[in-house]
Amino acid sequence: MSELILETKNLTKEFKGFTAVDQVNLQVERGHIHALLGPNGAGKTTCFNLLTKFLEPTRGTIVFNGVDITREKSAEIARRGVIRSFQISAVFPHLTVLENVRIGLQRFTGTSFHFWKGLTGLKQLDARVLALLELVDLRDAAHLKAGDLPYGRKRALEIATTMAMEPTLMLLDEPTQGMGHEDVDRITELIKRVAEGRTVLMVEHNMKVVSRIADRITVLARGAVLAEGDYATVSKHPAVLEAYMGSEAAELQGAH
Amino acid sequence: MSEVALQITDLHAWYGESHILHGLNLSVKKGQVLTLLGRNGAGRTTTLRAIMGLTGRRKGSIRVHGEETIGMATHHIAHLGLGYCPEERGIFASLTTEENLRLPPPLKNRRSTPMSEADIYAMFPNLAERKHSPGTRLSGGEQQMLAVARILRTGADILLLDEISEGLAPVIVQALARMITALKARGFTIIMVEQNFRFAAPLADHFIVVEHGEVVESFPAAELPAKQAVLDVLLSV
Amino acid sequence: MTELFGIPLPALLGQLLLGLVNGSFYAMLSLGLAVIFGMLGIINFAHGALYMMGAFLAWMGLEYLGLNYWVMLLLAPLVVGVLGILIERLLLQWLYKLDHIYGLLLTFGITLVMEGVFRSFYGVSGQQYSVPEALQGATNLGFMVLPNYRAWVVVASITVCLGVWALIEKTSLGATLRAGTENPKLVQAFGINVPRMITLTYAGGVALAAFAGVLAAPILQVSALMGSNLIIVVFAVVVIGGMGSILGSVITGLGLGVIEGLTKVVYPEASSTVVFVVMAIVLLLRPAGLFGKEK
Amino acid sequence: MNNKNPLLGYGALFLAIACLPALGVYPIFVMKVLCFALFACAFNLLIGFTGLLSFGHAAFLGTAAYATGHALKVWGLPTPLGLLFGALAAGGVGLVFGLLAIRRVGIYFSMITLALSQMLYFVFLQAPFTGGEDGLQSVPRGSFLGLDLSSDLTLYYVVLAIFIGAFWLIYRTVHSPFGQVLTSIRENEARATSLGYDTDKFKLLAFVLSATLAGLAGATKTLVLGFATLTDALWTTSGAVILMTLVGGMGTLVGPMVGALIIIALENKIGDLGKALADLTGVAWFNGLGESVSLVTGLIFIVCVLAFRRGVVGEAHALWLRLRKP
Amino acid sequence: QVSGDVVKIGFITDMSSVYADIDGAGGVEAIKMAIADMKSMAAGKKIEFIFADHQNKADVAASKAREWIDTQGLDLLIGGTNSGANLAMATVAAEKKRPFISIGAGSSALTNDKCTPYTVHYAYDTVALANGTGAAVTKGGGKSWFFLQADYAFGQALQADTAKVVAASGGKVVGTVKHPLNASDFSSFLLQAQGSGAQILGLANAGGDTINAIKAANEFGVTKTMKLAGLLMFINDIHSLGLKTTEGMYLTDSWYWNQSPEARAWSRRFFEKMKRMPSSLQAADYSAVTHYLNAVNALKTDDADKVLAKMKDTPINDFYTKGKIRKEDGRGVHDMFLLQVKSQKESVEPWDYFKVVTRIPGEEAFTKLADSKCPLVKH
Ligand SMILES: Nc1ncnc2c1ncn2[C@@H]1O[C@H](COP(=O)(O)OP(=O)(O)OP(=O)(O)O)[C@@H](O)[C@H]1O
Ligand SMILES: Nc1ncnc2c1ncn2[C@@H]1O[C@H](COP(=O)(O)OP(=O)(O)OP(=O)(O)O)[C@@H](O)[C@H]1O
Ligand SMILES: [Mg+2]
Ligand SMILES: [Mg+2]
Repeated sequence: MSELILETKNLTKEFKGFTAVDQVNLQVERGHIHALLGPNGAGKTTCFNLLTKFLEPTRGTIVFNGVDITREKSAEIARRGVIRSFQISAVFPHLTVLENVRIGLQRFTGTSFHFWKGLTGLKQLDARVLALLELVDLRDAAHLKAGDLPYGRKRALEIATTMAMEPTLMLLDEPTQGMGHEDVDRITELIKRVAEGRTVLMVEHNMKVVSRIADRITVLARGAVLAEGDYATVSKHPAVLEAYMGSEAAELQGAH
Repeated sequence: MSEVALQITDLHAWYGESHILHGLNLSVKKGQVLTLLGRNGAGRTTTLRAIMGLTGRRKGSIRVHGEETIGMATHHIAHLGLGYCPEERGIFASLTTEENLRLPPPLKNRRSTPMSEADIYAMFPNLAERKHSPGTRLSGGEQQMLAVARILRTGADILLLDEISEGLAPVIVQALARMITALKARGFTIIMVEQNFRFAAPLADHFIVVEHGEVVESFPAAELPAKQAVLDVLLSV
Repeated sequence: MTELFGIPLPALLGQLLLGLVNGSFYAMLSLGLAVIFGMLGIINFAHGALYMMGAFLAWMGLEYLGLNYWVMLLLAPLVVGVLGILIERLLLQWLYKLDHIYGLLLTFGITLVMEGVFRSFYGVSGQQYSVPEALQGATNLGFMVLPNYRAWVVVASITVCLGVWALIEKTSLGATLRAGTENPKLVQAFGINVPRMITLTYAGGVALAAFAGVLAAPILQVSALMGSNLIIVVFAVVVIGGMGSILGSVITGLGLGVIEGLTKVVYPEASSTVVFVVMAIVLLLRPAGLFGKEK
Repeated sequence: MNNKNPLLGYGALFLAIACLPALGVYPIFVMKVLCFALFACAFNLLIGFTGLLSFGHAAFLGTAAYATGHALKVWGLPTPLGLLFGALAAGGVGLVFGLLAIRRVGIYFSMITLALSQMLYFVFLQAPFTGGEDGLQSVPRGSFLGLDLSSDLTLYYVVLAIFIGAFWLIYRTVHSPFGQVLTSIRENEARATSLGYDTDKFKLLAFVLSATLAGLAGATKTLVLGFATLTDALWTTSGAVILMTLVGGMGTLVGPMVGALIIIALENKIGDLGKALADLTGVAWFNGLGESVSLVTGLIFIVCVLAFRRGVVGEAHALWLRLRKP
Repeated sequence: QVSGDVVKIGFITDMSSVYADIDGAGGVEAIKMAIADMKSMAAGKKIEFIFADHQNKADVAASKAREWIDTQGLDLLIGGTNSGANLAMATVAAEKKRPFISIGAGSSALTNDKCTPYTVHYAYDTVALANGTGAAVTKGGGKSWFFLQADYAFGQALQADTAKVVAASGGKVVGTVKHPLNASDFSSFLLQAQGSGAQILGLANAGGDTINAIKAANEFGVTKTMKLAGLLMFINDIHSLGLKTTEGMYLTDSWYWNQSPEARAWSRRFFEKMKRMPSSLQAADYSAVTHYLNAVNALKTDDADKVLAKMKDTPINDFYTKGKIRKEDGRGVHDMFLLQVKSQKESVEPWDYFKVVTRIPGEEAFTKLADSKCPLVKH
């Protein structure tokens, strides 16, 4: 089973009697781009929050790379190489674009607790940061305040920061949400490119993106797994059509 | 029947710094059912929220029964006869089902006969059973019913319904459809945001497709078959 | 005789009863704080100063207008409530969008101003207010002699606390308030004037403080600083109880009064610190407080 | 980034402060302002760079004041060691407070620090070594690396040197890798966590640093004034340091210094100001202004919160930027 | 001969907080009267008077004192209330070699283990209060005592001093309960006192604590079974509590406005200005400043050492007291009075509050030189 990089067993989250995630057994294969779909409120973001321990699971276990990480803290999980992005854009608004990405890279220098040191040590990272920014076409904006970027560009920055961490497993929550058409295409390509050699688990409502890059899809509805498989299988699954895609099979055909 | 209940012209709306609606226009006649279609994130929910004055900044014009509401406080807007059922349902966890139901006060400018609690419980027997349990202990479908039921007893005559069929079992969806037909017969004006096309199609008098905060298509129900191809492109999920 | 902690049981019972008297004040004040925090998200530092003002109004009513205790018990909360309306409308309402910290700072400023004003008019050595005629004297309970007035304080405050609790938990007003705390925007979309409700809630919360102040006037010296010493303990009570919980604040208030009372017997030196020690322990075990909800 | 070399500016500022006694300014007053400025800077390190509002910073000032006083007077420790001991003692208390409080944010954090400091206050009130209400009196100044401190002027330059050293450390902290992480935590804690930073540990270190520096301020103050009293640990002192920071400008480096100057000057001179106002306006009430420090302070608090949240320095900076723009 | 060609007197006291009534603005007025009675001239030079509020903060007091001496050429520093503030000022004055007269401080340390050549402790101290109330009450039949003690240095000193005297006078201490400073609620402590069965309840606390304790004692009927003895109380406390609550209480003071015709005459003048009768501290303010200015006039100089020596050589003899300043340690030694609060019936005019029970000779009241730990005293 070493092909599985991430596996959840009966993962459950209850909020005061309301079950947001219900006995989810998720299996993410190494090297896959795995998409998590489902109607609004299906529990996708909650799932992400559980995987990264931003929420404490009510029940169930999370196994990453064969290690049980259910009891670990968020930061520890991140240091294992599980890096997430957020549904509502999460940048450091008063830092520059460059600093935003550098914060991530800085962790690897091991100087993060050094309050007596200057910033010269960090400047060495700038070249790598700029290269990363180039990828998301933010190089020219490197010295702007992140908070001043348009919404779509903030999302791009967030992805750049996530990528900078060289994650083993990348969790992307609606990476293309709020982006224009061109951006969506670019980000889709980008995800596909960076996914080489690592694993991506993403939540995405944009079927175009999903159909283009997802190797495997899990559909959640009301907290529980509704269907699983590749795009072709899932998109024909009657329950999925009912609960998520809408009842018109014709619409799905149109998406291809 | 040709009186305009709600008229929106050149509406812009923002959430903080993000500009969501870019000059949206629409108008609904009294007693009509209007359905807003569009992809996720197109701005349909935002349109409803903007009508209620719940977005950040708003610009343009929104007339409810002829009265301009841009610049009006939310609670005053409501009293013009609006009933809002939000996408996230907005059931209050600290209130019982009954308290949730009784929360909205009767409106000052009542334009429709409010439904009595008995009528409502007759329409949604599930709710009657669960009167005293906390609102969020209800199943998703029951919560949805409660959210709709809640605005029927205030005397509102324009209902803003955001994805009320979302996450519901087909039977309930069918019940909702019957309810909307019934409400229409009572003279309610309804603006629906719908993802579930099969649910919306037979109910609506008029369709509007929203994309990037603008209206890109607007047509009466009669033209629906003709527009099917366009819709497929616009709504390709 | 039966003994506990080396103290005869009747004496201990007496001390418990006295603890309850103090607890009554904690309960009333922390209740007001909890209601205000629940609705406005503001830690009302000025609560102590408004409590002081309640006591002063009682005294001033008698001194200048000849109004007796019972009249002032009604009037003082009203006057302070109106002041609360002014404070909320003129000052606090600009802060809701900002960090909670600014509410704390602003009400801290209000506290300094109010204390400064009373201090500059009346000094600090305090004014004398006597126990109302009807409640003078004491009742022998067998294990202790309980002044009638103290008994009245316990009865009055528990009645008021339960009344407020019932009002909030059991009526539609309460339902509306609770809903307003959960999702103010949606409640406003139902046509309820949430801003006005907030104002009135603040007024109600501070009126409660004033009521406590009037109750305290005959027991304590009425002075400009009487609130500032108390408020910090009440803050600790609120933290221990878990912020925002109405019943929690009442129960914790009464309970801590009793614990403090016991400490006064067993180890009096620690009686002023015991509340903070309890707080530290509670925070270690339950960071959200006894009745607070984990986020 | 706009200022080509901020260090040059600070250098000029400190040079100016060094010249003050020569210009006839009363050195003890300046030293007191410097101590409170350091206290405010330490406090600001926490609020300005982590967003945590401590309402209990007086505990650290007081702890260090007593620790240093006791070390110098009773143990007869050399002065530099005494100061160090005070700062470390405050840091130790900071660690304990931090462990208890850091898990909560916002208003909860403020109230918990307030309550903890109040607890410590009662301990100081009763502990034998503090001298209770009388305070710890006649703490000897001793000598600092061979310099005899009994002269006010010598002490002045030692205090200034301590201040500059501490200020440099704060400046360094803000512009360090650690400072970068702190900033990111303040801006978006969830994101910082998701990048693998144990945010609680960073906040705790910032808290301990702030406590230690506040302690250094308290220790120095004891040295300058020769005593430590309960006022140092009282919650109103915590309030005063917040006010200083607020008035001067939260999150700016110079703001707290300016704020400390304004507030201390106000406390000292408000009586004179009142008398002047009374003479000027003929309103006798102003004569009593000296006794109404708290009233005036309260008004400043309200005005600052409502209208000048950026403080003197912050507003001035904003104005300067606006003037430069067109 | 006179430094800066002006005799400058500074007064630092609590003007805005808990002790503002017993000295404060009234003290300022008393000193102004003393200066006015000298026609504002001493040794042929003008007398200037400045005052400040220390807000009960020792650091404020000391900084102010230091600043005045450094920048204003202060010649005499008068310390009002608050022992901590006074101890701090004494240190500064000694360092700067200026005369310092402490009026309102209770701490006997000022002229005992913390004495300096420049400190004069003028009006009273806790030892004198303890000797007064403790000895006189015990001898008068109050044999068993229970103490209510503020739990900090001052309360401890007051309790310990009194307990010693009680024991020495043949009484016994059956219990002590410590309460925190500013404990607003005393009921619990009083219940314990009541349970002790003692005859006398000694209040080893001050200010608001004493007042709240007395109120609660009345409420709980403690006054029916025990007699209260305020170990540190002033006429202003009685005034604010009223005779009904305080009737029959014992307390010791250095002076009472109605004790002699001279005292009455001066007090009437004071009353004109302040609309209230002076406390012993305010009278002592007047007396001390006058005593100092007389010395300056006699010597025609304001040289600190010479004036201090002269003040210690000259007996004090005015409406306030007849006594002296002890050469060795600067302790003002004069008679003290054990007073008892009159009942409402006995009181014939406003502010007529006390009966003088006993006069305690100064030599008995204050610390004897033989017992002094002052390093300046040669044993
Ligand atoms: N902290 C919380 N407390 C209570 N309920 C919560 C909490 N977080 C999420 N929920 C509820 O859990 C359900 C799942 O939410 P989640 O955010 O995971 O949905 P999602 O699948 O990501 O939806 P979307 O596509 O809209 O982002 C929702 O009904 C939501 O209201
Ligand atoms: N509170 C908010 N703050 C910032 N942006 C928001 C907020 N709410 C919605 N948005 C953004 O506004 C855009 C339009 O959202 P809206 O909710 O109106 O979409 P919708 O058409 O209703 O789609 P859905 O199917 O998701 O309900 C989206 O890009 C969304 O991310
Ligand atoms: Mg989501
Ligand atoms: Mg929507």
